[in-house]
Amino acid sequence: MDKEKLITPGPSGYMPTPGAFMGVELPPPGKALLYGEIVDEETAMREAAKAMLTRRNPTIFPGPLVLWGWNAGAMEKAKAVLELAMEIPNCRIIPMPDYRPKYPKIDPEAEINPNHPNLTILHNKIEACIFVGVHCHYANLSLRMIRAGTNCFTIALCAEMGHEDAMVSLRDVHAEEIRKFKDVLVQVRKELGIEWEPKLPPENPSLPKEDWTKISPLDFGEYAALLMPRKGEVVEESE
Amino acid sequence: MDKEKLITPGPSGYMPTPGAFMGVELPPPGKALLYGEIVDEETAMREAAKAMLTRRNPTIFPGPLVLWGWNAGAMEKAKAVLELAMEIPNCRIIPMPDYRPKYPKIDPEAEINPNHPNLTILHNKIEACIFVGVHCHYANLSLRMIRAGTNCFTIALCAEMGHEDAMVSLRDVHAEEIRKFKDVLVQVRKELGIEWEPKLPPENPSLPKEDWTKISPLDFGEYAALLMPRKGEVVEESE
Amino acid sequence: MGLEYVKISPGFEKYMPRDYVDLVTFGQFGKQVDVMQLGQFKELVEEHPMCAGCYMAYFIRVFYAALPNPEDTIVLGTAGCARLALSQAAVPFIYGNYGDTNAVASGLKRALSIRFPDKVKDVVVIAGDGGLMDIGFGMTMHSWFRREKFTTIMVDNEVYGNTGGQESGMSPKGIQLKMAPKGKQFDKINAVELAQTAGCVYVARISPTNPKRIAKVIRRAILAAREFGPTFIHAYTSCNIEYSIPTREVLADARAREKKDFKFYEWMTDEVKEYLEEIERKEKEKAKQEVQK
Amino acid sequence: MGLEYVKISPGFEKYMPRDYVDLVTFGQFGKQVDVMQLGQFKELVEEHPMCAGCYMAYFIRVFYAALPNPEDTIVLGTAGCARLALSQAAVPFIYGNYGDTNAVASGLKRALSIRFPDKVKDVVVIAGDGGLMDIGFGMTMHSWFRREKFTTIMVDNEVYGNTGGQESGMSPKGIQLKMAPKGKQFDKINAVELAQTAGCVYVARISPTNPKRIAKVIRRAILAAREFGPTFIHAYTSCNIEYSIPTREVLADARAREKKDFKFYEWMTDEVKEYLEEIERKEKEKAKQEVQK
Repeated sequence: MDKEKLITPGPSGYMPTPGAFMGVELPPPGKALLYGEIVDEETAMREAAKAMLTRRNPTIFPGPLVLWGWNAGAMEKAKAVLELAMEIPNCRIIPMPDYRPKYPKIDPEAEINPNHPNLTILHNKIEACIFVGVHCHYANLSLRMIRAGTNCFTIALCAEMGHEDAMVSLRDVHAEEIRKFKDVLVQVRKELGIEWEPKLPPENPSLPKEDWTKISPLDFGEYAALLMPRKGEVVEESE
Repeated sequence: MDKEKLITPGPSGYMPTPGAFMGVELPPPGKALLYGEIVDEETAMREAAKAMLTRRNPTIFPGPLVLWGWNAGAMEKAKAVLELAMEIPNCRIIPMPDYRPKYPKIDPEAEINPNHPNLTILHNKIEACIFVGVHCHYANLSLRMIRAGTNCFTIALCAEMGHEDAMVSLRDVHAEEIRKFKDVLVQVRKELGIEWEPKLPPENPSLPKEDWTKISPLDFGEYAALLMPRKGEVVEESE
Repeated sequence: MGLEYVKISPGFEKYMPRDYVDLVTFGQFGKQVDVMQLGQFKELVEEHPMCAGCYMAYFIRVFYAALPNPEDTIVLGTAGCARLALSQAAVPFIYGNYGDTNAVASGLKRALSIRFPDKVKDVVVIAGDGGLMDIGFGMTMHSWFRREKFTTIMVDNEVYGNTGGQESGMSPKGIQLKMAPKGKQFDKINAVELAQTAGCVYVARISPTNPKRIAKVIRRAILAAREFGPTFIHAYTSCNIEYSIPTREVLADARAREKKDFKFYEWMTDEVKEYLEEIERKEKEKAKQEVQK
Repeated sequence: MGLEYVKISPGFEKYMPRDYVDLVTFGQFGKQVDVMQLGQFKELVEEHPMCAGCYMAYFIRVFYAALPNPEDTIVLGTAGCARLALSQAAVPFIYGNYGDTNAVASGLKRALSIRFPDKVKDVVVIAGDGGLMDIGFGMTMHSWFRREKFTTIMVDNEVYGNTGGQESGMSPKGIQLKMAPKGKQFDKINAVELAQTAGCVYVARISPTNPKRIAKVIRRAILAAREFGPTFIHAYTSCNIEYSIPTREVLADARAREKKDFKFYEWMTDEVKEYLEEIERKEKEKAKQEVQK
């Protein structure tokens, strides 16, 4: 590559110029973005694979569009994401199940939130990650924040037109394209001489779950009093 | 005067730069504006007097603040305006009694309206005029319009701080200052060798008035029917 | 404002336009005129650019004749037909931004009370259905909640007449208009009921077919607002253009609506009733005495 | 939205945070929960940054438990305390500009009806007294005039709590607040009466002391809005900060107000009454049958 790399892992400062303002254009169909430059898909995939294979704590961040089985395509895509995860040595999956704010605070080992992705990335020392199934407006927000405050290499597997602020951005990515990327990754892994038996990442550390069926109203502290009729109290009907 | 004359009689075009934008500053107490430059009161008065004595159809436009006898000061000022008018050969008085719009159209011989002063000025070929007793915001509006569309020499006898868009602008002008200006004018008139016996300007051409006491409801055309109870109609009380 | 503002400076009588001399000599300032004498005195508004046959223009003409103290009155209007005549009148007029009239009137009335503690200054809003009940709805109602002491008159032509005929909240249900081709989907807003709920002390609904009654309602609304709180008049003033009413049938239409959904309605609090009755009783006595003299 | 959105993609169950797995497994989606079972199921909103002892937070908690179809519901809020909890819930939330909630909800409800003609999607606005009855007053009332089919819930804390304690139109007359040191000059707005005048088909006023009743009212308001038109709930949710109510006395305060000016009130049109009675009769029968099984 002769051209300067425009979009590289950060930290690039509190409010970095957005990729789009730096002249990065979204790729046409069949092409991809690598460091802000339009390149062949294959080239971009190989670099993305290399990052996930060689950088510390590679992690996949699946968003609502793959986590929730809202249609057959989503479920198939989810399956492909797991197949990909199996091929990345010591890969983790940290989900972004929705976009609501998290107060009083997020559990950075259990999930990632688009409004403060760095909490999860810095806590887990993640230096390479994949965004997949995140709605574009939240992916845009998060990817720029990650470039601003972390040294994480970001890869956007986008079902739409891609993202200027990711180091690698593929477009029109559905189950089939994820599997194609997986094949490229396996190929690169072999070239790099990395040995790996495919296996699924570890489960979410917030599990196993407590048994909610055994919880009593009394566990609800000061509000419990509001829930149960008191001695002599008659709970009236509305009519 | 060495300086260029900034504010001169027009027509200076549809939307002339306001005097204030051209760098004209309002005069400090005791000073006046002449062609946009701060000068002694006497100098400005002499130029104003010369304009009213030598240009065509000199006219005084008294505004609501002198036309209506709302306090003793206003009435005294009104008296001084008439004294001044008497000394200007062939002077006319065309009033601006208020600022409301005039539809369907104004009578340009009977009055002047701040929203379209040029109708009156051009109709009467007025080439020198005095604004007195006009509220500043409407004087500002009118004076700039007059400079834009006519060749009228404008003199603002302002009770406040003056007006950038008049050729001559005196400040803090009340009855006493009007009389002082009258004295200067009489002096200049003598220097110019103009002979004139003081007399009041002609009365408003819209007078004498019709006798309203003799008008009947039938004069009100189609609406008359609404005013009078019809045969057999009972006009109900509201209760 | 005040009678001294309609007194010509001595010496200037012969320099004033006839219109103004007539206003001072034969106008309503400082007098109490009877609306039935319209045509026998110089009116506060005469020429205006409203459409021929406009019933709103007629209503406004009667409104000015009905003012108890024109020399101490400020009228507020906003975008819409009414202000074309209101701004032409010989009574100070303020143009509120669309929807803002009752907020501006609130501030104005309060300021006048402070500036002239010993004088009565009347503030009257006249605006259309759009300005008062659609876009200005919040400001209108909140001025009533706050019990601001001025009068609001809605000249209801049931349409956005100035902008090509969009439906307003006051258009009748089902009506088709030039820019409401599918017909209005919901009911006409019950402005009078809302005014009562919101705290108006005097409320009237009127189809202006009887000038004496119009004048009486306007006078009562203004007098009650001085002492007790917000007052409201809902007046039907048809748009003969947008509703395609032939000019000669404008009055017939107003009469028909009066029989239907614009039946005369007047409501006031007990204290307002007592106050107005006392004033009107005294006026009648005074009139009787003058006749006897 | 819809139950398919709360089904975890196969294989991902073990990668989801526990909170979400619990929501799916022990939550309300696709079920009908009884508010008296609160604590025995995973709630839609749990942690939030509202003040300790905030009665509004309690009301919101019961609100979510009462939703008839959380998986097909969109909640709208605006600036103010309530949205701090609303935006944290596992139900889609839209933030309307201050005053705009009911305009946004109108468009949203209409769009959902077009996009999903065969499904019921519930739209519920929850906003404060300022957002709904002061600044948003016009939009609130006009959504009712237009008979838009969604529910508006006013969580009335009688103050602008988030901005330091200014009076609102809903503050009681005479009350002194941090930024209303002279005391409020006019009466509390009668929101319930306005809602009825404006065309709401179901209207309730409630001081939330009885969770079963709160849930019933919310459910009725949402069910009625689906079929007939706008519905409104006026809920007293004190601001213990601005009104200086000790945390332990928050419930006592709600009970005291319930006895005074927040007496339970419920009104509905005849057709709504018939409709709800039919639904509730069927539910009771079904419950009885299930017990018998």
